[in-house]
Amino acid sequence: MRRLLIFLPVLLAAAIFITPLPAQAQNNPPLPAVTELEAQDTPNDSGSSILVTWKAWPNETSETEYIVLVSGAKDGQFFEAAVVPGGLSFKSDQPRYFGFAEKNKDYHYASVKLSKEEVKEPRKGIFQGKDGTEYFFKVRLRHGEQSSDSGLVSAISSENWFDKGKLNNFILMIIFGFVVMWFIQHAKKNPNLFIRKISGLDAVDEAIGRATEMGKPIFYVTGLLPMSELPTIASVNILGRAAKIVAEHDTLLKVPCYDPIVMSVAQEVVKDSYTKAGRPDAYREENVFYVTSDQFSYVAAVDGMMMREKPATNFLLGYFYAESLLLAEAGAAIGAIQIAGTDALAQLPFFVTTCDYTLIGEELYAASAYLSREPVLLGSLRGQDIGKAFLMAVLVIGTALTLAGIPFLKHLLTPF
Amino acid sequence: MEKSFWEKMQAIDRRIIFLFVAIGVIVPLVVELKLGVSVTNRVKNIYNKIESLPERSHILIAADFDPSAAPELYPMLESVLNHCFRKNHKVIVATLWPGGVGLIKKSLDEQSKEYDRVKEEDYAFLGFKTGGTAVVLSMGQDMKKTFPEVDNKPYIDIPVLKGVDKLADISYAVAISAGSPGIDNWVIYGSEKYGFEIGGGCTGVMATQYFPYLQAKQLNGLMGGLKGAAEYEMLVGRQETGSAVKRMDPQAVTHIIIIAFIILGNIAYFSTRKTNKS
Amino acid sequence: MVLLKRQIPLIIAFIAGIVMLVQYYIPLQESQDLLSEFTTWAMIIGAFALVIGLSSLLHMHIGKIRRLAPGWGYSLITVVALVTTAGVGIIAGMQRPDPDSAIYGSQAAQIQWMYINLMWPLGGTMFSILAFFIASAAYRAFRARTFEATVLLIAAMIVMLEVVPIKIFAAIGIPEINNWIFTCPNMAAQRGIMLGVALSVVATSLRIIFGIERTYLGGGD
Amino acid sequence: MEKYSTAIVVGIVVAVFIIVNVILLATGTIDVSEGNFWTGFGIIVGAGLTLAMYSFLYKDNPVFKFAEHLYIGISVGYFIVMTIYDTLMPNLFTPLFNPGPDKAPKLILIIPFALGILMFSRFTPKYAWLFRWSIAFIVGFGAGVAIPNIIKANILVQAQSSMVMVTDWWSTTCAIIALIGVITVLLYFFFSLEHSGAVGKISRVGVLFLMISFGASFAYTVMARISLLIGRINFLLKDWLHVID
Repeated sequence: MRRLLIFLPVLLAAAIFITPLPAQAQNNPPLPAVTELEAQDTPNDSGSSILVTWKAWPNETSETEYIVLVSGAKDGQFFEAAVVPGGLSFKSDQPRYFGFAEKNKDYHYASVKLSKEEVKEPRKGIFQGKDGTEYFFKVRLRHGEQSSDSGLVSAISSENWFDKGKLNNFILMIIFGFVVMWFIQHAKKNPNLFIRKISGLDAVDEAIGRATEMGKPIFYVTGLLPMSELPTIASVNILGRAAKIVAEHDTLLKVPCYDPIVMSVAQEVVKDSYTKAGRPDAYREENVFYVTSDQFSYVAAVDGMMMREKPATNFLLGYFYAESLLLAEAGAAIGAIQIAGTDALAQLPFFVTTCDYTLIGEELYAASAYLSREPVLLGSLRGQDIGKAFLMAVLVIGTALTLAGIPFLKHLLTPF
Repeated sequence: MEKSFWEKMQAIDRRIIFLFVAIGVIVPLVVELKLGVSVTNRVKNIYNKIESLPERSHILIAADFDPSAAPELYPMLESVLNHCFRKNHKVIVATLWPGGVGLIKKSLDEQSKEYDRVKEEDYAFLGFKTGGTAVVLSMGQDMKKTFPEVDNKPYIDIPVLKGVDKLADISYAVAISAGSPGIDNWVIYGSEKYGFEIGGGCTGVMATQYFPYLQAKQLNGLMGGLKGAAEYEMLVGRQETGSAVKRMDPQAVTHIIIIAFIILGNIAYFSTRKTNKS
Repeated sequence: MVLLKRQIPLIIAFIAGIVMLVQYYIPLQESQDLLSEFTTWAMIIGAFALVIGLSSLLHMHIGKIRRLAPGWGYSLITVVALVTTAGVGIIAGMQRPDPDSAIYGSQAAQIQWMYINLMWPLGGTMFSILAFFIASAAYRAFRARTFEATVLLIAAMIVMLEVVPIKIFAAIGIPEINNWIFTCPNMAAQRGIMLGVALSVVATSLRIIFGIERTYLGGGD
Repeated sequence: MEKYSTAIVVGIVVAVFIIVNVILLATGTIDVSEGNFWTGFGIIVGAGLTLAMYSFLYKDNPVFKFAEHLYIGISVGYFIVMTIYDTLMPNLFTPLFNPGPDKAPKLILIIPFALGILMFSRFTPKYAWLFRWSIAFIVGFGAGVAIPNIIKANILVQAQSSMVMVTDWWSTTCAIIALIGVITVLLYFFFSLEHSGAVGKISRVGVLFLMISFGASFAYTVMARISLLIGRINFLLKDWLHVID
């Protein structure tokens, strides 16, 4: 018991020493004001906000608070605009605004929102600023009971006409656009560009011929995306080439459609191909028809048609979802030759395993060039190859540099 | 005799395989086997994130699926909701798919009851909005403009939505989706554009498509298919109440059947090829 | 006439394309609004196109019913189901309290009953038929015929083993191998495909915008 | 003869289905009492349609054909309702013709309205070309949106995330293998180079990467598909037949 009594003061002393009591905090030197305070218009935005940045207080904890105060006049009433707790909201969190500089880890930022229009009935005690007006900011550092205010800075928010965060995207677009366009022009002068063999497309003639011999129809599915999507456009382009061969062979071509607009376009394209093949009389509008715009009723209907009409050849080209295998396996069951193609990553495995030929990703887009050998399309393809070579080089150099600890290219390519 | 068996095996009637698959599903459903699943880090990351957030954090759950994908995705929605309610987070649910509305309401009712969470105080369902990407973009700008009314009540009058003016105000989001619009829209036009952390849940077929997102940290975690759902159920301890873990039994059996068929097919292929050669 | 039939569509495509392209890089509020405005426009045009689709569908089925062609009974089912669903939905939609309320026609009770008890079982079942098809496709495709086919087979087998809850597979690290397959070679392949597709899409889009690609307009003058 | 036997089989199957349901109703397993009628009736209809769809696995038959045609009709009908009330009303008719008491009609919507109406020109052979204007808008719009978005998602994101900052040897090896994969796959897609010699060999490595990816994705999907089947079988065994709980 006596021993305990002796220990008691020691324990008390230890407790005081360990827990930072407010009494002790008062003995601390006064808090410094935040330094390197800056205010700027938020870049790359539609206006209505200002970024305030300052250097983090080195001793900050999660108890620390930075209160951003704003006013319309230097000596006017200041309102609370934002509160940043210690340990959060660093400049390094927003490379979109501040870049990738190493020292950004030591600076805080806060975004102060403003409104576009003049606020008609401002609510009392709340700051409601307007775009394009100069505002004054200071930051109050608060820790425990203590607080200290910084000096004043000011900024005006404005709209930006170009998003510099998307500059990398813009430059890539310009480069690729230029290369593709240049090669298209080039190909007009030198029409005989080489293109490698794509076995799936070499088989188109054979597949259509087979249907003719067997006296059975050909099914062509353009995928499930609407006309505004690129895989559908690629598919419709191939449909045009295939329909021409079909017309020459005098075989029945059926195009069950998922989207009414795609159906309208497919009708025009097929009709045009029949005309070009000199067989406008053989074109029947009802063979390019609308089924439904619901995924599984569409597939039930097309599978049912396949079982009944037993097409000799199926073309499944475009963008597909889960129905890819439902269509391809039904086609395999009736022994049709199947030529598939998609850039839907998730569906490629099913086409590759169940179809006779599969156009993988880019090959779908190359198909119309390959089938038509039009110089313009071949030139575009050559431009894409140059683009790929460029990307390969960027990837190799970028990965090597990044692995060596220089993430320069990685930062350059980061999209915002 | 044996040779002809392998030859028959080579060109087996598809309907025999169909029959075996059916048996492989039905039998384990009737007779419980309790085989269980193993948990991967992909799923654990989502769990840890929700677990580590302070109480009353705002969590957005984007449930973009309809009944056809419900067997896989509904248990995910249930388990994530259950976890959020247990941690007393504020839950906001949105959907870009018209077919999902009924399912979301059902799971919100059921899971909130378990922890006595109150509609509008602890959770809100923003309802279906057509437009996909456009909806996500608009939510990033101003959510009360996107959803002026929630359940015929003005957005600003709903307590649980206080402090959530736009997507950036969310502490964490989980996008459970069965296709497009879905995770892609939430990641590219949501979290990427407006800056918030997001985890995903998707059907098994889509999961591999999102691994690049995982590596690029565009998604912090991913539940893939029924197994992902079962893993989350194990993590939140809902093996008995949830449906995903139970449904993994027929999965295991059917997988064994398919693997067996593939092996048989290869044996048949090699044995007939040898005889053809000789 | 060529102007109206050929040039104007090309000009429309050019303007719509360039505007959307440039819009992406402009952060102004007006530019953001334009994206949503054009998206709505595309939706509206699509909605009108449904009439064209409907006419194609009804033309086929009503034609069959008129001619009493083989299977006309099935066509009758389609037409009756279509008219009933649309009719019930449209009437239910008109009964909603005010035009701006959130209760859409498609969410009326009668339509929801049809959705849950007809569409759901039909769609869900069609979707689930994939379970059978994937098994038969796997059986036919996964044969070690060539070196490439063997690689395909092995990768598939390893991934499938993860689901089999036999301890030995976990012990030899099947889940870890799977993680690696998906995050390394699988992702590399997907990235390769994605990069190539991106270039194709950019090139095709540019050809459309500049009027070089015009198959989609059909033929004639 | 075959047609005749099909009819018999179909007749028997339908009869069995009816008998099962009568038993279920008689024993009260499925509740169709006042208030529950639509739920109970819905389960029977759902079960019937589920079985009708599965009958396709055996072969094409009248029951499947019935379900298929019913499905098309309902889905198109549903789509019509969706289009009117979820697209046209809120986005076109309400803001243009009925914007509310204190709002001006959104006249700019006349443009898409007109482009929509132009679609109908397809009904008249003489003016069918007018629909090209609408198509041109949709295709041009899609092309314009696609370019920057795909550059971002498929090029920038993919390229910058394949440049990983790692220090341990395992991650470094992975990054290098992945890089080899991307490069060889890209080379496989080169169209201006014949796949022979060194190019052929390297692009064959790319093909191996593709094969691993396809095999793995395929196998991963098996699970998802079986989940769907489990869901349907569950419905039949639990909600309809009540043989499991």
